[in-house]
Amino acid sequence: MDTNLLIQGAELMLLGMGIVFGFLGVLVFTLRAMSALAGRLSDEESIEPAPPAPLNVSDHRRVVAVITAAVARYRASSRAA
Amino acid sequence: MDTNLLIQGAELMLLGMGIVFGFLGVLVFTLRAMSALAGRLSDEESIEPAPPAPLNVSDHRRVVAVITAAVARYRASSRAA
Amino acid sequence: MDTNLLIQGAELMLLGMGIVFGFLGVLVFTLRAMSALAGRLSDEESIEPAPPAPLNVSDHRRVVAVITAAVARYRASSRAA
Amino acid sequence: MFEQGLEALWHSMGIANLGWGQLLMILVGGLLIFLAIRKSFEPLLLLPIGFGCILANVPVAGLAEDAVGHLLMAGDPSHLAALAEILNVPVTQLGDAVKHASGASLVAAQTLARDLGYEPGMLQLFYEVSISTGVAPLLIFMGVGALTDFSALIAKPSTLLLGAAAQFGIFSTLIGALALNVVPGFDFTLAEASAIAIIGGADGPTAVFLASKLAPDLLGAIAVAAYSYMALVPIIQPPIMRALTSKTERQVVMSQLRPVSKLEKILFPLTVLLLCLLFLPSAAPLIGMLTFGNLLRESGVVDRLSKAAQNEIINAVTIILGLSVGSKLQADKFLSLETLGILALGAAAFCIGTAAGVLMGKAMYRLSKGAVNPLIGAAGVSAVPMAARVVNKVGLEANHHNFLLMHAMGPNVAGVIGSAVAAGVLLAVVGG
Amino acid sequence: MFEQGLEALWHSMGIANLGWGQLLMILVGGLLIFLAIRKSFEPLLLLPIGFGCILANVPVAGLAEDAVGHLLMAGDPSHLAALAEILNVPVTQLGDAVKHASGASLVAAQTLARDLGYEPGMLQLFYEVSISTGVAPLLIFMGVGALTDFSALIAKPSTLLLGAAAQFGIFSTLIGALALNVVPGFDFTLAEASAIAIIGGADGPTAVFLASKLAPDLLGAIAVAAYSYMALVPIIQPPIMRALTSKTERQVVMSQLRPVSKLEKILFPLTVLLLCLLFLPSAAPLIGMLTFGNLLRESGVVDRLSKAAQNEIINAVTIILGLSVGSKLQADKFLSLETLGILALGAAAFCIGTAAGVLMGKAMYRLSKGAVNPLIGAAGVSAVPMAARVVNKVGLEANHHNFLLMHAMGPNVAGVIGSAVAAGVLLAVVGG
Amino acid sequence: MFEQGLEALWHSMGIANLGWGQLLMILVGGLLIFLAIRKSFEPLLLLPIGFGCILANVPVAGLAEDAVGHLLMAGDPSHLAALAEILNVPVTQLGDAVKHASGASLVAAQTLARDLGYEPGMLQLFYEVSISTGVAPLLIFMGVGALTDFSALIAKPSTLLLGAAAQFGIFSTLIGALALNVVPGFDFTLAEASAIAIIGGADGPTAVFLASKLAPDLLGAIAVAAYSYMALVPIIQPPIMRALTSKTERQVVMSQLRPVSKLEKILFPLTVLLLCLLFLPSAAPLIGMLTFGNLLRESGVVDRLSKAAQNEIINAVTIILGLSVGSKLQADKFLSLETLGILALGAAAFCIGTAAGVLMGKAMYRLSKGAVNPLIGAAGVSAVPMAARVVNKVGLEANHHNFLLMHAMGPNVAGVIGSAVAAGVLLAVVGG
Ligand code: NA
Ligand code: NA
Ligand code: NA
Repeated sequence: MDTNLLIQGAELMLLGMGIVFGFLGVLVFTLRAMSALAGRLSDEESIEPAPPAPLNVSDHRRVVAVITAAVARYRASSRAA
Repeated sequence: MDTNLLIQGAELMLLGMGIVFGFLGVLVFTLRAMSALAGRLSDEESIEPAPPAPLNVSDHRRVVAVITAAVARYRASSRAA
Repeated sequence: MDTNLLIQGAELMLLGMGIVFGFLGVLVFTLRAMSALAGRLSDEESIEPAPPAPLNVSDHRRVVAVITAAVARYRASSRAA
Repeated sequence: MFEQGLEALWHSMGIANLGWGQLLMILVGGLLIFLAIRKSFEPLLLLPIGFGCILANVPVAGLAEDAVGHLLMAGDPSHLAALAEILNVPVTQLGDAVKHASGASLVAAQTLARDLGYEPGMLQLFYEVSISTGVAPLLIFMGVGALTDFSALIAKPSTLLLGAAAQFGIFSTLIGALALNVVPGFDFTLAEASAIAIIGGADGPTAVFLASKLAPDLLGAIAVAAYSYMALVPIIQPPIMRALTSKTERQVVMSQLRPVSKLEKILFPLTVLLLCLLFLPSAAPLIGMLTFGNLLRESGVVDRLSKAAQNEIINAVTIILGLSVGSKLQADKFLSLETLGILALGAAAFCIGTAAGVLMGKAMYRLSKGAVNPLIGAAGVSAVPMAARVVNKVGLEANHHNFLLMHAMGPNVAGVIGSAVAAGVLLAVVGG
Repeated sequence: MFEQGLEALWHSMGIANLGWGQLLMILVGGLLIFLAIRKSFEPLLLLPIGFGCILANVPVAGLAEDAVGHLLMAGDPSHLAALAEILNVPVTQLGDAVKHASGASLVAAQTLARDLGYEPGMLQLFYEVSISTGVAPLLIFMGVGALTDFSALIAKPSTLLLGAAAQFGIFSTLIGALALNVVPGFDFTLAEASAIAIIGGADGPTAVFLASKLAPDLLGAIAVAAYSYMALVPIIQPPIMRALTSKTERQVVMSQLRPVSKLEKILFPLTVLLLCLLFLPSAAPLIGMLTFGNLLRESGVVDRLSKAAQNEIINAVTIILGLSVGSKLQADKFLSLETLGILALGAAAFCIGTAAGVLMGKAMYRLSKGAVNPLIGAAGVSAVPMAARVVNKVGLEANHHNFLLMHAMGPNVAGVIGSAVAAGVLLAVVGG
Repeated sequence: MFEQGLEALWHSMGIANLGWGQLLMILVGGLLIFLAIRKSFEPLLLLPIGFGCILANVPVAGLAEDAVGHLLMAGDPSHLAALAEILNVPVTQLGDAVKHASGASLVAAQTLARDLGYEPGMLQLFYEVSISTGVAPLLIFMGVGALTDFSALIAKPSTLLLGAAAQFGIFSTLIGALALNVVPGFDFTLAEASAIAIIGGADGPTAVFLASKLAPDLLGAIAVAAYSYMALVPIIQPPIMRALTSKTERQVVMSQLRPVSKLEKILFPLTVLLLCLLFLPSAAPLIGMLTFGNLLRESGVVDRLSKAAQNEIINAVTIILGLSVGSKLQADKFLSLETLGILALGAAAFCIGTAAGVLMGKAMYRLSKGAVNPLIGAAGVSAVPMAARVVNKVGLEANHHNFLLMHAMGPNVAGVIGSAVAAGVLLAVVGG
């Protein structure tokens, strides 16, 4: 068995885990800085609405409005016919 | 004209039709065996429903239920508004 | 500076604008001829309907008809249940 | 420069270079488009093929020429000399030498032309990528598998025999093509005759795949014949069906097919694949992609992929395949006696295939003591679902309450498998 | 190994290798993305181009380098020696030699590099497949044809003349590029000047197609200029339009366009194709794919294919095309005086094209005795449908009830055909 | 001819040529399909891989053989001699010589075979186009980027450390693979050990990409292991998670994540790309395409392209990628001791990665004084979104009102970035 290869592997492990933690660690701070910057850049920027529920409700309303109008038109026309 | 070529063609015809019938003939029996196996494997397996109509009916019901609920909600909210 | 190149460019400009106008000019007449031909070929050919509105109306009617039928069926079945 | 420019321009104009052949082929392309739009002749294929035909015959542009073709068109003397040296002929005989070059020397010529900066035309590029590699017909076969419901065949496997019988159209046409060599001007090799015969399979992608392997030069005529006759099935088949059957036979009402379980549908493509790998590996690309597409469909767990195979992939590939097939309708290759022979042989193939299917149907009618309507044998030629619809129509003529559509779907999809098997045989014996 | 690893890693880090040029180009890429997202500057193209620009300038990675580039970056002495032998230069001059290699020796160098195991970077691979072959712009042209309704043009063919006039932007810019050679540092060839001039066609895929044939090294700058100025049409055009027309002219209300029959719409692409093949075969790839896409749309029998051309195909191709164009924004190629010249010439091209269109509009206003609003001439530059919308807006400023949108669509789509014709002329004369 | 035909046919039959190895691999392919359909084991990948496996082991057909393989199968003596001359070995040792050929001589052999008219089989063609070029995994990574919402990570960047810790599964497996060399029969190189180790990244496209660069011969086993274990995450992870945490820890309810602004979501991919180009250019293809896809999604201005990346492109590429991976499951390559080793090492990699993630979670639990539930560390292995769902389920067992799904999405998507970074390190150090 090639001990040299094992040593290379161990070094690669140290190096690799170092880079992974280094890279993602730096990314933690960079992302925080990015968020701070984004917050400052856009106080006017709209915060994403958390619960999607109300959207569905309004969608339902729109559907209902469309159907209501269609039904009304249909009735009017069928009376006319 | 090359008679030899014609003979080759005739042989190829015999061979070809032989293989086609042989292959599809074996497939007939294999498919029957497969169906028997499938039947034994899955008495619990659901047989595909033949007429798609009932499915549509239940779909309709679901649509109607959704619309009914939406209409009800819309009316409640419009009253509230 | 290479005057020769400039002269080549000028000639290319004349040639190019000539071809562009020539090609599109011929196309003007060809298209008119094509339209005349098309008109003669297809007096029965349907003229494209200008306003898409009526289509929508009939779509609405179909939607309404479907919904009406579904509602009716739903009521009948719920009474039965 | 101006005069040179004008002269160069005139010489670059199509009208100064348009040959009669090209003009004729442009009309042929227009006819294909007309048939596609007005007569709904397999429009998904014939419209792109027709358009590709017109583009391939645009003079000067060389859209369907390969790199060597563009080298010849450009006519640079030093380049011509280099090409002549590679092909080992005098420059004056280059045109002929290129046409008959093959194997290593053709590859060398192409490499030279590309090294000298010549590129294949747009359509030739499409052709090389989509058809030379065999990829396009195989992806279409995958889509066909994903689009096809084999339930009718699973419910009644005996209809496979009808799909087998109809392949007689293929093999009798093979003999016919070889027999045609008695006519002066015809000289089909066994490989060419095999490629022509596959028209009788009534299956477009199979025809394109086999022709691209066995006789690329005839691919245009073979594909056009295959797709055109598939569109003509409602006209070609009914007289033959009526001539070979009695009214009593045509009136036979068949018992309803049993329902097929989901498990059977999943096991079906795997079973077909298994038989193919055991007995006919040369059909593995075609049968493999067909059953793969069908398994995507029936497995029920990969809807994303099944829909991609049924829509995005097959649509994009159809466009490119159609244009590529059209690129083979160049005047100097298409306008020949051979093409007329191919068209005649293709028509015969369809008629014989239909007749063979109906006769096998009659045999099953007897053997089953009248339980099988012999008309459904006509659907064995493939041409899914057109042939099954024709059966239904002819059946309804004889008995207004007799709906044969579902019963004809069995032999119809069996015909697809049958012609893939026939293609496999031809590849194994002739293509080696 | 650990120290070596660390050192290898440091040398493999971008920050240790980032040149000023690359930093600048990364900012340029960021700017393009910003303009795409915030200002809606042709985002479908400029976002992928901007992102491709950043990726192309990632140090060390060599994403936009070809196989030879990767050989040079790797720096293996024996491989460098082999390359130097092929290019017949000393190793020390390899960098320059590779830049100026062409034709057969470049092909040989690429073959050597690939044989030695070097591969092109990801972006270069995209570029070779999508742009070098010409396939991507052609497929986008097919999609444009499938997306475009030519009714307004069929109803009023005379608007083609407006589309012709606006191409003066192209040819005057050609002169401009050659005249710029008086400035030290500029040395455009006729082919390069032609490629730059096409920016005046205001048509992205045409610009990419022509530049890839005539001046691949300038493709990045040309494509960025073309798409950026197309996005700037609402800012560039109105002042010119107002300066060249009187308020009376701008207030002209045009009579409603006649309805166009389905048959006319089907015959239209075939008519345009016919003229192209008769008179300008060199435009056949562009015009061919445009009219093919349009025939898919109007035939009404191949909806599957029409939708594929309008959606799946054009979307996928746009992504790859955008990244590929971005790959040409490498610092060492893009950051040059030439790029500044190209940007300036492109702006001039747009202005001149707009002015020429409006002036032709004024001529038609006179000839038609006031029936034609000269503003619609500005739409002749292409930039569909942005330019037509700008016409509508400027028209509404002058007369609040004057909707010119439909009338401007005629010259607008005529401009697409016009610039394809201009590209055909340039290819025929310069590209031979 | 008839007898020859029959004999040729028998020799062309699969059943006459089917080896035990091929039979076994066909059963393996069937098993993968069974697991995909019945057990919903990553069906989008494992179904095509399983089918590709069956096709690759069809005897005689050589669907997964390259041009040289087909030359060897055909066995033409003069062609064999030519190949032997190029590889500089006696004809009798050709089989071995081809297996061990590399670099320039392999390229020369391929060129020879193609020049002699041999073509790669269908699956090999798919493999060359989609995986050898690296394009398919990269396009899938683009799709993953377009499909992934990184909000949870943006809201709580510290979860990146959990994604980092879980990569310990990769690097410990690297040591494990090298240590396995003590067992006779194993002889993994550093590159092979690195490719095997990436299984611990629990990310399919990353594994395929890295294996195709570092150890193409092991790609089949590595990809199958990666996707299978990803599917097994619900079985592998829970015992480890329970063993390493106390019930108190598992019951921790985490505070709701803050909402994330649209601008943050747009800047996120650009930030990640920036760090990648500064510090780890070797990860630029993977990270570049991931962040490009995510920018398409979040920019809000290119919905057409975003949807194309999420649907059409990723679906079509998945089909081809799956079949191509399956092509590497040929009996003579797959059925070896090495494969068993890879499967064992892969399982270990998943376990160790999970444990490392949970242990880092425990560290964050302590440091945050109980604000972080250590279970979410298990999601750091990637396997999006399966691992996050497992965390949610195990969390619910401990506390019926504790929904950890959103909190686990942070480390889960961090794991994707983490394994791309690890792949970049391995490429930079080992792949040079
Ligand atoms: Na058939
Ligand atoms: Na234009
Ligand atoms: Na991971």
